[in-house]
Amino acid sequence: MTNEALLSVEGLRTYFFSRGKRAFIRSVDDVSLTIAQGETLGVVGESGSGKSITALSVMGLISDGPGVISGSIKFKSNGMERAFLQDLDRFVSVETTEGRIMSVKKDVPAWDRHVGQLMDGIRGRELAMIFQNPKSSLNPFTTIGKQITEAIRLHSDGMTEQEAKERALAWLDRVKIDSPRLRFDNHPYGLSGGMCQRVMVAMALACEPSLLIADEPTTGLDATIQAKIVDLLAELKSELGTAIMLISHDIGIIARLADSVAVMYGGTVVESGPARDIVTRNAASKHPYTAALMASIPSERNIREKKQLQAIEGDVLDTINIPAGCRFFARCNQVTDGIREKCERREPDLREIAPRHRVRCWLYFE
Amino acid sequence: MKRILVVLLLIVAAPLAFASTIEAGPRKDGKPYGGGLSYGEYGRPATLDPITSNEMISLRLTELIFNGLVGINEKQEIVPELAERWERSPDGRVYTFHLRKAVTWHPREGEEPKPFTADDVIFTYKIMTHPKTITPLKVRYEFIDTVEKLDDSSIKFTLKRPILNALAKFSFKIIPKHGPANPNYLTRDDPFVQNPIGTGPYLLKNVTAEREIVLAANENYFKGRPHIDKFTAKPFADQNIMTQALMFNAIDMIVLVNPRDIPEIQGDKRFNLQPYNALSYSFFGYNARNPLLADKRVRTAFTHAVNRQEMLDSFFNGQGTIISGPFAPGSWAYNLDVQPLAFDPEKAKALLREAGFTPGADGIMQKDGKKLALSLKVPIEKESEAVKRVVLAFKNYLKNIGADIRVEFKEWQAWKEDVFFEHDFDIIFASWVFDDSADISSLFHSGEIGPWKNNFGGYSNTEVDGLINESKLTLDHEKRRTINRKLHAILADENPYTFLWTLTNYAGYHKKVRRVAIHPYKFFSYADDWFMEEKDQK
Amino acid sequence: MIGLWRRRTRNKYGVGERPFQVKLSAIRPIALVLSRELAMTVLLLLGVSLVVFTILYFSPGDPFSVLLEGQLSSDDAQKNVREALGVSRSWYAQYWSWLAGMFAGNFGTSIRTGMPVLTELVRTGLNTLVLTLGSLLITLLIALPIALYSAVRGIDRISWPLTMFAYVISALPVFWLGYMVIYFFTHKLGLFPLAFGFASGGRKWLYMLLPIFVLGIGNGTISEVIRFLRQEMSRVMAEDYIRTAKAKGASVWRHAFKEGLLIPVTEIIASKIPFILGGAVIVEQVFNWPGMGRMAWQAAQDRDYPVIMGIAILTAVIVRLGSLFQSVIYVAVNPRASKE
Amino acid sequence: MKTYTQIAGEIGEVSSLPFWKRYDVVDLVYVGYGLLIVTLVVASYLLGSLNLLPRDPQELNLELMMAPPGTSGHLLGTDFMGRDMLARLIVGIQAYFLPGMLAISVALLLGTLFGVLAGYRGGRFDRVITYVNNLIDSFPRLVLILLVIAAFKPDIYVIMLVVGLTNVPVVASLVKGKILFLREKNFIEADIALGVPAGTIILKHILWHNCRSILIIQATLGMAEAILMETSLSYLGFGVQEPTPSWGNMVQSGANYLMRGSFWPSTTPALAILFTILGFHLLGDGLNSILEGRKRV
Repeated sequence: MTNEALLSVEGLRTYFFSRGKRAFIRSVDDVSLTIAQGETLGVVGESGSGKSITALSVMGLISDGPGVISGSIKFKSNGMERAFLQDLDRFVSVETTEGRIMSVKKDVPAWDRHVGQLMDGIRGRELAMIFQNPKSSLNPFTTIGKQITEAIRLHSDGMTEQEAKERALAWLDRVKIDSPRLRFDNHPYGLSGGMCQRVMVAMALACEPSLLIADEPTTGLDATIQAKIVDLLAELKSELGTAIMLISHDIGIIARLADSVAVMYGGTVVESGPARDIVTRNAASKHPYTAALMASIPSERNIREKKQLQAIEGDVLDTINIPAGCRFFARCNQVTDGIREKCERREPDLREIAPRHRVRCWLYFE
Repeated sequence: MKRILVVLLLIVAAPLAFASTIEAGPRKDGKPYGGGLSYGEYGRPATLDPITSNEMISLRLTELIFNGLVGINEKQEIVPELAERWERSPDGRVYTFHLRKAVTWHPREGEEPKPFTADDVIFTYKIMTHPKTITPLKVRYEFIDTVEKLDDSSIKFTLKRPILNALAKFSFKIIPKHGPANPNYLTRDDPFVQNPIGTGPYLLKNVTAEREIVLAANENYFKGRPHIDKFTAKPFADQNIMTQALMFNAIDMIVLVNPRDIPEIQGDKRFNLQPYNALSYSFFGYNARNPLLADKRVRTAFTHAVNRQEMLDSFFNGQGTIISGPFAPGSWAYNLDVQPLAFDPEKAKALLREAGFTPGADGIMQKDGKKLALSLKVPIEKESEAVKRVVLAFKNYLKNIGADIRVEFKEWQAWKEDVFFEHDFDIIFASWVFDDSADISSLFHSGEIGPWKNNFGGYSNTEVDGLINESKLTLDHEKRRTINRKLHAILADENPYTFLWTLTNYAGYHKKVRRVAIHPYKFFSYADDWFMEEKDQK
Repeated sequence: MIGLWRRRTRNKYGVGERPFQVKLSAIRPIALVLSRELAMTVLLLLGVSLVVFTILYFSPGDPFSVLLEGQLSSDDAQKNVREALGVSRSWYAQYWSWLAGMFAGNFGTSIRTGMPVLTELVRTGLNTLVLTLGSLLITLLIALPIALYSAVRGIDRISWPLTMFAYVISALPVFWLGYMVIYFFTHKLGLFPLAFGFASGGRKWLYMLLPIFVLGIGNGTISEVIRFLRQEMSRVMAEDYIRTAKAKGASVWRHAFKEGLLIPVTEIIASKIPFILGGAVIVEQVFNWPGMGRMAWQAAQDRDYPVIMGIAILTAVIVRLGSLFQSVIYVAVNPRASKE
Repeated sequence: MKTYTQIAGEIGEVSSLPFWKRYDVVDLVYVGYGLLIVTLVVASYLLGSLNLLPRDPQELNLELMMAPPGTSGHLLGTDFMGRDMLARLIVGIQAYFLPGMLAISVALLLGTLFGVLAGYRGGRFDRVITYVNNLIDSFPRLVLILLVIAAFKPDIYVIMLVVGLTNVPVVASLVKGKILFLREKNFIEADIALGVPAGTIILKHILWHNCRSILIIQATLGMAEAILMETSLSYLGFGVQEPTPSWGNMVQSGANYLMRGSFWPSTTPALAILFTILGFHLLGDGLNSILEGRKRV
């Protein structure tokens, strides 16, 4: 595992303007991540914690609607280096009067064009993504074969239709789709969710990207299939050495695949570090939220220790008016009187408490 | 297409003129040949033969294509046409016609022109009277008993009984023996009705994709080749557009100008407006079956209440004659001594009171609790605001004397059924078009009451019946005239209708067309004399 | 005329699954659809003819009275006509004989003109088809750009005025629009020749432009088309698979084309045809266009049933062809549709 | 200049908007205009039926026919019988008000009924209804109307009934489409599984929650169509008949004099039609995007 950062996200903020509330919904608020070549980063957190938005921001798919991004996303891969968010601010202007946001003007077409340029030659080539509910993510009007071939030909210049097809077939085979030649001419509707996801994987990996973003790849599939998909990902990962950004609320999967982990809560990262330090069974995970998460997954240990599973009390954070203090404060069960003051007032920053292991919690800072 | 009630009988004419002899070949009047004239028609003709056709449009066209045994000239005199001479037996029951020789039918493609003979006349008569032939003519020739061919160029008609002006009735058009596919009778699916051949000044050249009917001059027309090379009838669906077409030289002539367009065309130096009074009049007809209207005083009151002059002036620019009786003023039967009832609302009210009506609270006249409320049924006519105007004005006039009129527009067929079959109406507004303005027997004779008969109002008056019968029997023109004058007087006083007016028809045409003479309703009878100067011939 | 969404009853996503499907899957479904449409069409033609005939029969006025116009009419005269023509009085017998003729491919002859209905229909029908398709083309030419633009860019200073203009135009009574056009172009400017066929050769097409244009923009067509296309396009743009396309760096348009453009347009063509045929009745009269609409109108007034029936049948066939065309396209791009 | 993120950072307090500010201005303007038109329509309907008119719409004046606007107290001039245009315009709306309602309600009621039957019951119902719809679709509509008129009489209610009927298929297939969509998303099955009574499912969950915008749009479009159809018929002479005024027959009778340069008698009612229909269309658009919550930036 090389230490050279493939993707590094610094202080990423993705906000959506709510016309009704006349305020920003801060779906992603100051997120920093890095993924090294061939590394698998697991991003875990309950739904609404901003995992997927982070991923979409990286892919530059936050275009339509009032979504606006800032911070920096740097992508470095075989020679080329890109900063995805270079002066996107130009296309957005905000009106405020006495501390209220009146309106957000965003020149969507220009924004899109700009993002297009920034991502040119990256999307699909270096950076690929697979989504949740694969069935609707495939174009129902063309055969899966065509869709894969298209992806291949788009990014490997001078490849003939035939070669592309062969390669597509090879990939279909590789993602364990039985009798690929028959499937090749199927339309997505002919396939089960699991198969569709395999197709998506094939399509994403067909051009051997250096980073694959898998956004909840298993949600919406039934358990057995989930397992299969996970196996597949694991296998491909070891074969290809593609870096993967695996987004899931399922710690099991994360634990299974990830080299390092980022735990997200309320739009920001509360803990990050090597997987073994955080999500492995007997790792003493640091952040109360992570702890709670771990406690909430069924494992013999949990069962043994406290006869029943723990759910995390309290509700998901309201990302519009975020409290001044720690975001988890309201739900935290480890607040000590010593630090209650700080927890309530000031938000802790993400501090390294062990090599490559950062936590955002007053408990560990003195 | 203009919606009118037509009672087409045969043209009546003044006593006969002398046979003038005309021979074929170019005319001697030294007027130039050539040029083409296209005129606008209200829609397309259904058929182009003289037997089955029954609309004005076809009538006008057949006038150009066919000839009768006798014709009528501009002075309303009978002149020889296909027959050059004729004798009438003293008892007036036998007519012998000597046919013009060397008359030929329009040639069909690649055929030699066939000569016209007596057989054609007989053929025409047989076809006309055959039960399977549907034609308005049939009923008009029941007076003919037998037809007999003397030789190729002479033919003898024997009548069941002597009748007045019988000769005039022999102007029916002759069709060729070799014309129709079916030798016995003529139906509309016979090819002949769509591409007829006749002896007339013009022959049917073709019908274009736009259903324009193109006629070409008949080089060997027996009266001499007509001057104008080409006639084209162009069908229009919208009268406004037709007028615009004239204005922008898309057509050269409109056979009947819509009253509302008269000022526009009058104002334009390029055009002539030529009046011709059709033998027709408009009227409000009353349903005598309605007890309220059975009372003569009520009908008279209504007539008094209507200001005909005002309507004529403001709706038709005064282009017409107000009439007092059942004949068209153009006709010899019209009685000029009878004056139209004056516009006099007071008198009208007085009459109503006399008839036992009293003004109700709402100003509507009432008679023993019964309101004077009546329905006026009018056929729907596209863009016919002239009709609408008259009807609305009528409603208004009657309101002023306390009669409440409910105007009811109905689709043409439905209207006809209501009026002539169900007799379900109080008042109607309509026009009669005659060709024999003297024969009103079918309109007011009590014998004509019944389903689909013309006395729709159910008007019956023994005296009128008597006079009508009498005038039918008499053979003396003068005697009949006096009878008709009496008839006129009586009906003018009885007011079975409120007689309105005869409108002056106007043909509008480009000045380049010269020497235009127009027949009251056949229109093109004299078209072979029309011509254009070289410079105008395009 | 509101009827754009009407054909959108098939749903995009598959129901159930079909594990194995043979290659060249596109052919069979199309055949399937064709056969279904054909069966439906036959049934429809029967239905249409029956209904029209019944209405005709019960509407007052005798089809044969047209033959008796201008003659001293009398009840027995009318009876005689039927005897003469050998037409039975009972309507079902009449209908039956007509239907029998139809099966023999014989549309009968017009009562009024005696001409064979079929040839007349073909002649006028072609003119009307030119008018109809032409105006459809105009509609699309105007509506498509506006719709696409505002689907992508939303309402901005370019798309708004255009849309408003289209709305205004299409809110005008078509015949009045026609009069206005004639008044200004012909009467005032003298730009266009006035009546069909009068313009010699070269300028004929010039004349044909006017009615096609008027029919194309009049009677609420455009506003509706715009609205429909815009909605469809923006709906598709929000689909997941478009996001996928973006993610793999492919052209969004290529993926949005089929569902966002091709299908809606075919739907418009299919669903607009009957409505535009109706509009043709008016426009043909205003512009003196020798088409089927005028024929229909005349025939309806004369109760000339062979003609009306012929027209009804032809219209139905055209409408069916339209929807056939649409479903074939739909199935061609989306074979699953054939399973519903 | 600050970036929005900085701004957002500073802003703690959040304020909620009154609902009318939550939607796009354009939509609100549309709806506003639409409602204005509707109120005008209703108002003039009331004026007409209560007979509060500037002049008697039936009062003839043969001296003053086709007068341009403003002539001797006729604000909008006079028509071909010298009747006051303004008064007739106001009364004219009555030709469409109730009849239009009839057309719409027929279309909506039958349409939804058919649609629900087809979509919810499916199977045989579906087949029959599709057939009926196609049947209605394949008629030459104007000809049909003419025959119906002939059979009864040129009465606006009859016409509108036919118009309404001919629009049933549209609504039906819209509703059906929606239901199919819901089905395939398994919403309906879910309801059934939860034991929700069918009535509630259909009325509340399907029609109210998912079809209202469709129906509203159809209603507004229906009104627009009703007016245009009557106008077309008037041109052919089969619209509302004299002396009853309708915008259609006003345009028609005025148009006869258009070529003769008297511009207003047909233009005024034509404009009335234009603005009204525009109103209904925009109302439809606005309501649609508000109900569907379509976002614009």
